[in-house]
Amino acid sequence: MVEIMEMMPLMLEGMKTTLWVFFLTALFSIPLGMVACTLRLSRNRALQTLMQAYILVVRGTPLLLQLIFIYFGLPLVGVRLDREVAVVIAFVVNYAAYYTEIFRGGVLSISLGQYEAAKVLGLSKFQTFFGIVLPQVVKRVLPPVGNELITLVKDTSLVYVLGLGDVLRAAKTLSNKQASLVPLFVAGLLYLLLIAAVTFFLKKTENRYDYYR
Amino acid sequence: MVEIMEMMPLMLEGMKTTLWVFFLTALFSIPLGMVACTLRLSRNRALQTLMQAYILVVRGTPLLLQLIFIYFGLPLVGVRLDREVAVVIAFVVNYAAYYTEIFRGGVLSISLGQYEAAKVLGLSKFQTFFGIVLPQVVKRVLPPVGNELITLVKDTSLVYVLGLGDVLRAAKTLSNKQASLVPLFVAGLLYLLLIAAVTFFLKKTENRYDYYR
Amino acid sequence: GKKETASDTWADLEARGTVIVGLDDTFVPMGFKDENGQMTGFDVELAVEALGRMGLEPVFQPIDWNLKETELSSKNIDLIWNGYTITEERREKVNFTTPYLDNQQSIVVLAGSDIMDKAALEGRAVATQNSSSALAAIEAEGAMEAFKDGNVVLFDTYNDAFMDLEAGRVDAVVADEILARYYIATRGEAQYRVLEEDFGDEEYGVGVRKGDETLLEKLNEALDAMKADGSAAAISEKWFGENIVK
Amino acid sequence: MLRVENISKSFGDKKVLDNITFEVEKGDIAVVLGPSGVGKTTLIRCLSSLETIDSGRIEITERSREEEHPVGLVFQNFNLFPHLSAMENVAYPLQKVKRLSKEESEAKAKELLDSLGLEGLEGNYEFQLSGGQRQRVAIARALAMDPEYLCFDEPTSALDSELRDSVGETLKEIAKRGTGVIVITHDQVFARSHATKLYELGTELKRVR
Amino acid sequence: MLRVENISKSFGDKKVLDNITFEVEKGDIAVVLGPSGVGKTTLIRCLSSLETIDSGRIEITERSREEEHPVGLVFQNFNLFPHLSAMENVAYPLQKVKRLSKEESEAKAKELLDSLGLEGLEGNYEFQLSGGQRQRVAIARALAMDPEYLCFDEPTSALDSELRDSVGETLKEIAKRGTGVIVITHDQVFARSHATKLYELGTELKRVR
Ligand SMILES: Nc1ncnc2c1ncn2[C@@H]1O[C@H](COP(=O)(O)OP(=O)(O)OP(=O)(O)O)[C@@H](O)[C@H]1O
Ligand SMILES: Nc1ncnc2c1ncn2[C@@H]1O[C@H](COP(=O)(O)OP(=O)(O)OP(=O)(O)O)[C@@H](O)[C@H]1O
Ligand SMILES: [Mg+2]
Ligand SMILES: [Mg+2]
Repeated sequence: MVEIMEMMPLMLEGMKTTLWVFFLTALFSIPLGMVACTLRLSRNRALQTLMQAYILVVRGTPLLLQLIFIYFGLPLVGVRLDREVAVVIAFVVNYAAYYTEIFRGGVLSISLGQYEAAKVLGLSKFQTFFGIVLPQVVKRVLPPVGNELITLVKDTSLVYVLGLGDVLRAAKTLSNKQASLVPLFVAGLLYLLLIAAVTFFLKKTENRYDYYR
Repeated sequence: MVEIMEMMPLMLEGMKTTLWVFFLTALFSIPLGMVACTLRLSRNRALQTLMQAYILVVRGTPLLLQLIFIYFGLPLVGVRLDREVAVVIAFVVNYAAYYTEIFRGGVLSISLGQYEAAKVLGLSKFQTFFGIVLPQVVKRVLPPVGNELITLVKDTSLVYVLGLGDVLRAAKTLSNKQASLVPLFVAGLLYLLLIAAVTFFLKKTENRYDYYR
Repeated sequence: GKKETASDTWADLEARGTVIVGLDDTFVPMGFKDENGQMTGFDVELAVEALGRMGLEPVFQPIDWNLKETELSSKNIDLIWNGYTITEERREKVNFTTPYLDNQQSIVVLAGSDIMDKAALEGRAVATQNSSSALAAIEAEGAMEAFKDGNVVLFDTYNDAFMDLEAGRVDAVVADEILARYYIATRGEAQYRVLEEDFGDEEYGVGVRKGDETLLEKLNEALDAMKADGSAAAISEKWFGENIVK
Repeated sequence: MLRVENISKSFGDKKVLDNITFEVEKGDIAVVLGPSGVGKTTLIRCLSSLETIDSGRIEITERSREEEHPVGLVFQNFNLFPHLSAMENVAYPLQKVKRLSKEESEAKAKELLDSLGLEGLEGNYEFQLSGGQRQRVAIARALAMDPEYLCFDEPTSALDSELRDSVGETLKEIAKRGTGVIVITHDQVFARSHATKLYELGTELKRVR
Repeated sequence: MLRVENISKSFGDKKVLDNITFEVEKGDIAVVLGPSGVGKTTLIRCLSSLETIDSGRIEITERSREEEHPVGLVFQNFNLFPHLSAMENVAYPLQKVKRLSKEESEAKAKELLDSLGLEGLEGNYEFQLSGGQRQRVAIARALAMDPEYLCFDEPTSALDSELRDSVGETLKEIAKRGTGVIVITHDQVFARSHATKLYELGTELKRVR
């Protein structure tokens, strides 16, 4: 018990990093994913190809390397970013690609009749997407979106490559020092708590969309 | 160029590990996810709760810790597994939880009318699920399933905690040795190739399901 | 936990004829895989020689460095031999052989830097590897309060730390002398400067499971013999260009 | 005999069926008329166990076969399986439930589809069928299972008068072969010419003929 | 005037519309009869630009307003928005396209729904509506937009005779107010009593009256 109390300050310090990386990424990547999804599904051939390339490259390489590239690679062309900025950019660009695909799946599962009804009523593409399609898509994609949000919680630990200290790194440091696995399991518990909160929030949101079938 | 040629034997050695972990996990976790999804959606309250707990715990803790737990923790209760076996079990159990949620989203998006039609025709629950629901679900969930497959490709690098040498670890060794980032980018390229292949396969599968709307 | 189930496995090892040596196979130049996947490095050659003298064959098992003591106590490996720094905390879990190498925590700056001594690090960004003995040394001196933001910038590998130094985002890197030496030699001598002052000395030893007293004893004998007959020195010269074995 | 005794059904606090009683015998064609929204669809959904009733009982006596679902149903909105062709929509349940071989089931499906004027459309999927064609596939699919009782929810709403007559003939035929037929319709002509029993659903279910 | 000149449309190698020509003027009620599967739905989908025609042209002259979609459509299968209530289905497009305020749009929606016998069902979602109720919500939604031309694809298929008459009256009224109305139906009575122009679609489109 004493050991666990001792490790708390360092762990909580790490938790702060974990939390801000999580919230900022979730906040920006989901809307970006929606926008990218509309571009991916646009009629414009060039845009389609561009988005496919974006998705391939971003999903195709580890986030770890993307972090390294943005932080260590961009200075070679004169773009020098702060650690925190580099982290947020890399995470948002990365996660948006996954959300793009999830939303694409959702959008394609909406029946053609919905688009046709919107069209003959004179709704613009924009109005159709945000008023008719998206609300129905959100209901359908909540479970996979939940998967990505939860993966994100754990991926935040990748910030270590840019020298930021998150909760997992705090645990590893302590684990090395105490030559014990206990700190790692405490970190696991902290993740579990955070993810239980995310799961709870997702469940609430699902219930909120339960008013229609 | 010579440097790159030099690193290939070690890289390819690592690639072997990456590939078998990927294929075995994909092969077992997707069907397991389907089965778990039917249990998660069953009417039985106990089963529901059990599956929710499984999903919360498995998604709620890092795969890294699960690997450690299975390999180092289970021997304490007398179950001693080989490194390879521990890896496959941990990966399959972990990924199945994500697939469970994806399939759940897909199943819930199938209209009630489909179940009712199946029921009045006298189809059993089993026949309804595998003959009517699942084929329609698969079409809808391909994009998020793709996300997880691609995440899996990259997650294979976690096998390092059990001392297995995958392509990323090979790259790190070489990177330390040559004091250069080039090996890491070569590893990135190998991931990209593998994921391009997965993407291509997914695209083909999507096209195969394009025969109806 | 400190379970008293410690037992001597020497008889098993002898019967098997092999000893499993755990190491982080990305740790250049102590123990790592070469381009062909062969295990090599200073510690590896030392282990082959020492265990050979004991009539045993080493099997090199790569492990995650964070899990080394766990691997040892669950008997997946028999030795930790990989630039393993002797510390008091580790002594509680592991037995160490007599030290075979001295190591310093050197301070490396860019050649053109205005930092000439430790005192000049005040207010500057200083980086090192996470979980490293360099970090432990800095913490032991309580030096980090003086650094920029009152903290050390921690990287997963020294590679990243040195790259950040080159990018100019940190002003100094504190690193194992042995590693720094290797790194500087590989990246180009002229770029860097090593300060006269350092963050203290430490010693490398081989980690042996508590209870394996026979193995520890025999290993110490073999290492002493190698130091005496110059074969340890030969390996050192091959890897470091001079004899630094103590 | 399919006997319905005092059944009631509410959605929330809206009482849709209030104490309904009637019975259908094999060979009957029971037609239910009634204004839109009165509860006709709800009634036959109760008969085929798609809705749970709040009170009362539904009983089937003198079962001729032991089958899971003795009451078939053609849905008002068809509910075809979109991933199966017209042919497969009919043949798939035959294979799975009646355990017919692929060939047998497809022969039977083809025969039924042809008799409803769908020759040449066997390979079409739902999205490639017109409204009336979908309706006929749904009818064929239900007929194929040959249940003891079969409910039709406005089976001719999307059909022209010729097809309406032909569906009427079909219903007569299956009734003659011993099926109990229950039909919801807004088509007075159809009702008057085919019904052996005629009901009107309002606040209660009244037998008209 | 909505003028259709020599349009043709095929699905794959199946020619559905072959060289169709006709015109509808404002105030007309043009009724199209024809057997199931002949291409009626396809025809009006072409009119409202949901299908691209293979050849020929569709022209609208004397536009009274500049609007994106001058040809409205009530779908055979309704296509209600399931996440919006009956009221919102009608009010949402009014707000977005006609730029009415929330209050105005809801007042107008309520009025239309009431006139079609849907009072009390404003808050119901699609899954809580009967077949005929859905059909009427779809009609209300299309009427609300008040397009220059409005196509109805079997608008009374799920309605009882009383409601059929009331929808008939509604169509007459909007035609009188200057809308060009095109109606597909299988209901001969409806056709004969309301049509100002009567067509039969077979291998060609024939004007009957
Ligand atoms: N899930 C539900 N929740 C609330 N109300 C419902 C629900 N399902 C049906 N209703 C209501 O129950 C009533 C009866 O519906 P039902 O579908 O049985 O009518 P119907 O007689 O078949 O009408 P129609 O001829 O228009 O198809 C309707 O007023 C409808 O609004
Ligand atoms: N996407 C498609 N692919 C192939 N064939 C199609 C497609 N859509 C419609 N068809 C065919 O085109 C023909 C005309 O269809 P349409 O829906 O216009 O008929 P309809 O006259 O409205 O019939 P109903 O009265 O039954 O609704 C039908 O035979 C149908 O099978
Ligand atoms: Mg009904
Ligand atoms: Mg039609």
